[in-house]
Amino acid sequence: MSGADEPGPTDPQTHGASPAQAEMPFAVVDGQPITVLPRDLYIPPQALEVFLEAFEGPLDMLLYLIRRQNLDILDIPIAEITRQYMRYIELMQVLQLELAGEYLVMAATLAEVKSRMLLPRVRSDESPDEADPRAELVRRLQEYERFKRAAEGLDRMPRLERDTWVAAADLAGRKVTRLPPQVTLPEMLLAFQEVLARSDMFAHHHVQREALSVRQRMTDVLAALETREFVDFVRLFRAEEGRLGVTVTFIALLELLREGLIEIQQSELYGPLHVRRGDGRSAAPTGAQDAANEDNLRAQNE
Amino acid sequence: MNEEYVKYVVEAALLAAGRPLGLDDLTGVFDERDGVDAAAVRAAIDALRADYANRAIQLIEVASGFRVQIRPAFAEPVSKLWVERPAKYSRALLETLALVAYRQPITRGEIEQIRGVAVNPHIVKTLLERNWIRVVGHRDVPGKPELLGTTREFLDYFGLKKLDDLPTLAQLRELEDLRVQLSLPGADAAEIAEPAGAEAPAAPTTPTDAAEAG
Amino acid sequence: MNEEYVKYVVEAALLAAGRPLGLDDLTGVFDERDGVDAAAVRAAIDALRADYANRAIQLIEVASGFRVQIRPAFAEPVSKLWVERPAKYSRALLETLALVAYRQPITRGEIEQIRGVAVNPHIVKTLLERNWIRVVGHRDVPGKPELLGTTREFLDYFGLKKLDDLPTLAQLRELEDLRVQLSLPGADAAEIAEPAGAEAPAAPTTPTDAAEAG
Repeated sequence: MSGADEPGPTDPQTHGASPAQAEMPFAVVDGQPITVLPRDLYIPPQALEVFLEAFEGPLDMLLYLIRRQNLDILDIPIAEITRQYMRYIELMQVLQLELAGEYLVMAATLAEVKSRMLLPRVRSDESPDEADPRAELVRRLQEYERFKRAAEGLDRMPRLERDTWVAAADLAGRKVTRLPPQVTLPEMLLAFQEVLARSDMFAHHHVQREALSVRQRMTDVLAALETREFVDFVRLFRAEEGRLGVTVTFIALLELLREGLIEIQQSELYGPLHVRRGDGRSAAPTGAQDAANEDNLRAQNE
Repeated sequence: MNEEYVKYVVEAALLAAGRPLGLDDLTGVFDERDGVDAAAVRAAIDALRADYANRAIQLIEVASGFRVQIRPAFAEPVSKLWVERPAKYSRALLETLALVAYRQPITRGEIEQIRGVAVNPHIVKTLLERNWIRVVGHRDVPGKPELLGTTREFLDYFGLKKLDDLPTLAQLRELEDLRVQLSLPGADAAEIAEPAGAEAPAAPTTPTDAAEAG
Repeated sequence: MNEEYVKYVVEAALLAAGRPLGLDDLTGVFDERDGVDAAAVRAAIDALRADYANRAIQLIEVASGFRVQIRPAFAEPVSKLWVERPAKYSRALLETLALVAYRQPITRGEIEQIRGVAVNPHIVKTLLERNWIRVVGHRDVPGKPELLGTTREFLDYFGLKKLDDLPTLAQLRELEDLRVQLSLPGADAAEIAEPAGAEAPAAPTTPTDAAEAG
């Protein structure tokens, strides 16, 4: 450090910012900062191409010209910026770079703003912005800069495969769980309706109400008689079900008896009844064929 | 180099790599100046192994190097992430189920008689596995055919309190009315019919389906 | 259910899935009888977060759910596992993406309006193929231009839970505000102009530098 007022050579911040309005050096040749492009090209054309292609359009280029000189975007010295902009355009043309039409449109816009700046300004208090010919250009530059910065922000965000990776562990012999299909009640009922329509049992069916509670009870009684042990007849009834429940159980027992699925024994007259699963000696149908016939018959009877 | 740092970087590398890593790969991850050698990496691996001792993951060595994997004992719950979308049940299955419900206790032979075609054993097996029907006894005829009935799960699944809540045959006769009454949801049918075979990653709605089923 | 068990199964599921998992996915992993609900899973997630506090991995929530990932601070060593450098995106692509993200739904024409140059069709195609943006509709003007918006994958990729988590967009300053500000000493350090000193030299140079600066 040589002194307080002499900025250190390693301090780029003070180095670049000291003469506020001076152009940033465009290049440094033999230690001499070059701020104005000489007429003769001193930079290899290829390097310049890369340089110029780095712009994302005329707004980006204008923004560069403004920022390079630490100018405030809201108070652009339009004449000077226009001059510099045109110099780049000429350069791009000399290099025969593919010059997008937008660059020329911007050149025309700048020329127009410049000429309007030369006219005496009428400032109205109501709409001061409209009075400044640069207003629209400034608005566009600001808007573009917002998204230019947003893009930079986006690029800085930690993203997969660059800053982070999904942590994963192997699952050897992974198997797929198969979910059982879903069924709705209407679907099943429609299926049943179709069976009924196909078989003739529907046509012969005369009874209004299918005693489904009896069928359920038949299943329940059979389940209760799982072993071939005798069960007390009365134990198959549940008093809390009331008269209807008792009747349903009784009918179910009669039906099971008729089908030979259970047998009822009474060891003495007026003695307690015992129920157990049938053992085949009852008057049961003697084959699937018969059983099916029986079913049809029953359907007719019900 | 801090041992903890080495351990955690080795762990991160193993989890990020998506392939088994050798000792070379793992030492190569560190800056040369850090002086982390194969011995240090090995120590880190041993430390990680100990860390994972009670966890659902484990660090193992396979032919091409080290990798972190799910402990086989935990494969079962984790596997549930891969769910196959259900196919729709066949008409034959639904008919069989309906016959068991309305005609129980009933034998296969009796079902065949009514339907006019043989009952596919798979169908009965599926219904038994689903716990919708059960064998409630045997008919006392030659061959002792099984008698089938519905279960409590069957009633629960279809939201019935008792079998009587099923429409009566008389009601079933007015099929057209039935369609309207039950407002047969076309949307439901479409959902069921959705392509099977898609795995869970593509089917994040699976838990919802399960919830609907309950 | 044992809290440790829930935690370790959740960890295993997150590591096995290879995709972010929602609370539904994670509760679905457990047996219904275990009675592990969303609250229990959330507690497990919090516990894992705490476990990972000093590690090189972290548990974060992104748009499609929870995932375990490498802590970006450890990207440097872990990235050495791959010989290929990660893809760098051009400024044009990032600017287009930023416009879609912050201004969605937006048409190509509107993007061109703000950027001042034609939108390269390749860029839009790349963004669509990466599944970061998608066509969300059409603007009701002549030509019915496509309206573009970002996707869930975009959020996942950038580790975001929702669009609101994007850094806030700089405010536009009014021309008139500035005239007032400029009359005050030190007023030129307003938000947009703030990094101006760093900005000027960094902006042009070479494309590589520009990308790195971003």
